[in-house]
Amino acid sequence: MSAEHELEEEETGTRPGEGGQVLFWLTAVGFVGALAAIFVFVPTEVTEGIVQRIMYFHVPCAWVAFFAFFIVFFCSVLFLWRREREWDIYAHASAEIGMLFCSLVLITGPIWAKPIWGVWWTWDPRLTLTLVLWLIYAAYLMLRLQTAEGSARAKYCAVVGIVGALDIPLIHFSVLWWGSQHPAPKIITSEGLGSGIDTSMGITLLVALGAFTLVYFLLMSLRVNIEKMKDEIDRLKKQRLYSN
Amino acid sequence: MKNLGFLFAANLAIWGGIVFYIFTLMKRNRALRRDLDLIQETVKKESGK
Amino acid sequence: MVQTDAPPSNEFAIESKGLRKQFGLIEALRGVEFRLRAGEFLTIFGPNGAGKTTLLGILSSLTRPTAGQARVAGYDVTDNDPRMRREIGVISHASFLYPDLTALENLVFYARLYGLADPEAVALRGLEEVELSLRRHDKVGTFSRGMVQRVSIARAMIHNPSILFLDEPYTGLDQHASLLLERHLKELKTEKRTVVMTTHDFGRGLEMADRVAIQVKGRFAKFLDRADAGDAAAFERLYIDTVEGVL
Amino acid sequence: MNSFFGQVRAIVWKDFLTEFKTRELFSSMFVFAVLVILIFIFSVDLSLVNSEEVGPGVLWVAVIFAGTLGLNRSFTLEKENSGLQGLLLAPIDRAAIYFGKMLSNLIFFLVMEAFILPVFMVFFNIDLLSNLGPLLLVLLIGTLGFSALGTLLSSLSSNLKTREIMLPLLLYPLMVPIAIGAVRLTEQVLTGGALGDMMNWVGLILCFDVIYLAVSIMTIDHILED
Repeated sequence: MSAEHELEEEETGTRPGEGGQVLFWLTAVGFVGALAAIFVFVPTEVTEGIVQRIMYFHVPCAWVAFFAFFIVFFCSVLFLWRREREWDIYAHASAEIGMLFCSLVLITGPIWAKPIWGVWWTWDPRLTLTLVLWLIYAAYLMLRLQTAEGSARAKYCAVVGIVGALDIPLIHFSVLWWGSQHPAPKIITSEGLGSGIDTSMGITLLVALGAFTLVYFLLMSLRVNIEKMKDEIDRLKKQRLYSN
Repeated sequence: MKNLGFLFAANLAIWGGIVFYIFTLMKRNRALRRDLDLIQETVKKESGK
Repeated sequence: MVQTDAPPSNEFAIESKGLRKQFGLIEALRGVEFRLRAGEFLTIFGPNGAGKTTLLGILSSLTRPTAGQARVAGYDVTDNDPRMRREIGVISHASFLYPDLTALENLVFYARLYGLADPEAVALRGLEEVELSLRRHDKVGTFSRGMVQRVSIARAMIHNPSILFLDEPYTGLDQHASLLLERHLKELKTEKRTVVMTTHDFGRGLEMADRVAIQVKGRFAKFLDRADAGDAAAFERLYIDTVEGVL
Repeated sequence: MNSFFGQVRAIVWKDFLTEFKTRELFSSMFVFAVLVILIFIFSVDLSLVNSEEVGPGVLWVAVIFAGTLGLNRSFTLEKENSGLQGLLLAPIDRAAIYFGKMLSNLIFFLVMEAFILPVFMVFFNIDLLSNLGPLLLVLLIGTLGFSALGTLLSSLSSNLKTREIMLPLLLYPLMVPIAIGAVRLTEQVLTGGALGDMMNWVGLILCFDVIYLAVSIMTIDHILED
């Protein structure tokens, strides 16, 4: 009995293993590198001034948010196909982390826009898309919160995860065509970032992107771990409940 | 060096957000760990009898 | 989906192997195993929360089992084969009827869903059998519990199913409705239909049964021939001993 | 295949019969839509803005809000006495149940729109009659997408305790493409423009319709089973 027990514990991996340690240190190193690049290495941008440094956080956050929502879609499809709890856990964890970064994008965006564009918010297609995405996945997480745990919840969420992701390209085009009717941002368009990029800025952005991607995986491992621990507790409780 | 406040605010939001999330994750992790240990102990004790 | 036209032949109308169903923490079924020949009448007794309704839900393909297998009329219940649902009828405490429609309209609707020829005639015949043809143009919402249950019987029988699942059909019925139901069940028996019924009523449950099961905590604790179950009093003692033994 | 359409027809027939007897769905949707239009008129000074520019938005907001009311009602109807379980027990494809509910929702919405248009015309003082053809086409493709996605999500949320809250929360963000597109197209039509100049929007909405019909057929099995 006890041998079998230990085996199962290994499998569920409730204790941070070797892989977790490596990931943690990798992320830490990546982060120090990114911070050094952002605040020491890269020169201050001429037209936008010091505020431009926000971009090195803002863009990676947006990237991680989109990546996380793509993972939600991917895992949702796999869940409906394979019906394995594993995929539901990944989808849930990824949606939560995606929401965190999506929120950060929505917070840092206006902070950058105010000194540069002169307004907190403009109905630029990218901003609108991010806002709508935030609303979709907020609803997704609320659906999780309000449904009792079990296979029904996983199925409903998987359907919403798929439907939401399929909607993204449609929303993208609709807000793009819609936004083109409105006046463009006055001072500098968001296009300015891509065109005026030089090598040191490019390198810094890449390092930051890498570091934030590592953060995503680190958070994922933490979040998935929690969900698996919950499952393990449920399993043990059940085992006690029906131990006759 | 103008607009330093904005840079500071953005950084505060990002680091605050991420650190807060990690903090809540850790807290939940610890609580669950405690629960799990407790249950594992009881199960072991009961099956030992 | 590859389907052959002939229904799979099988001497057992219902076969269940290691059926399990889990709802969150609670395991409603924990390995139900039994086989029932065509034409047999099985009554399942058991305390509340024993998983009787869940079992019927799985056998009628409404609920997907977490593990295990079940074959009804030769079809695997997880295959979701419409031809299997053509073979079964279900009567439960929920009537599956629309309160704003009349009795006749409800039955016509179901006759159409089952793709029967001449739905109106079939529906009328069904209402005659449960002695409600006089009230066929009244809304089901105005009916008493007993009458609703009678329409519900007509609904379950409209496509002439070979297997019937009855989930506590006596709950909330008055004397007259109970008698009518009993008469119907006896008819089903003489027509050699396979019936699975859950009930708390020992007398009625034993009267028609060929086989008797006592379900406790998601398992068949006892599965007997009617002859081995003894009279109502003896069976009640057996039931209480079994339930207390497991709990 | 013939039986599939027979089953879809049976479900639509049943919904219509219920509606003819009670009229609760239609009357509540219609009155609510009129109220939405009225509230907008009170909140926007029509003497200052061009009614052709504000009108289409108000019309679609009224349709979507009232439609949500109808969607909620349509599935609670199936939940009373577990009618939905009765449907699931019948030897029919799950997709037939979806199509039946989707079609009856669509027709209810279209009927409601037909009654709202005159009200809209009078209140906003817009001439609808000269552009009626394209306008109806826009209403049809927009409402089709709305009922395709709405039926899927309301069948999902009908299993929740908080279904009345969750349905709009899930539905509205996903409706953004149709909301924007349909309003743009309606504006174009009402100002006398040709629909052909905005084919990209028509294409986008049609894409939406097709994608959500397809996704619903593929996922409805998972939602309807326990």
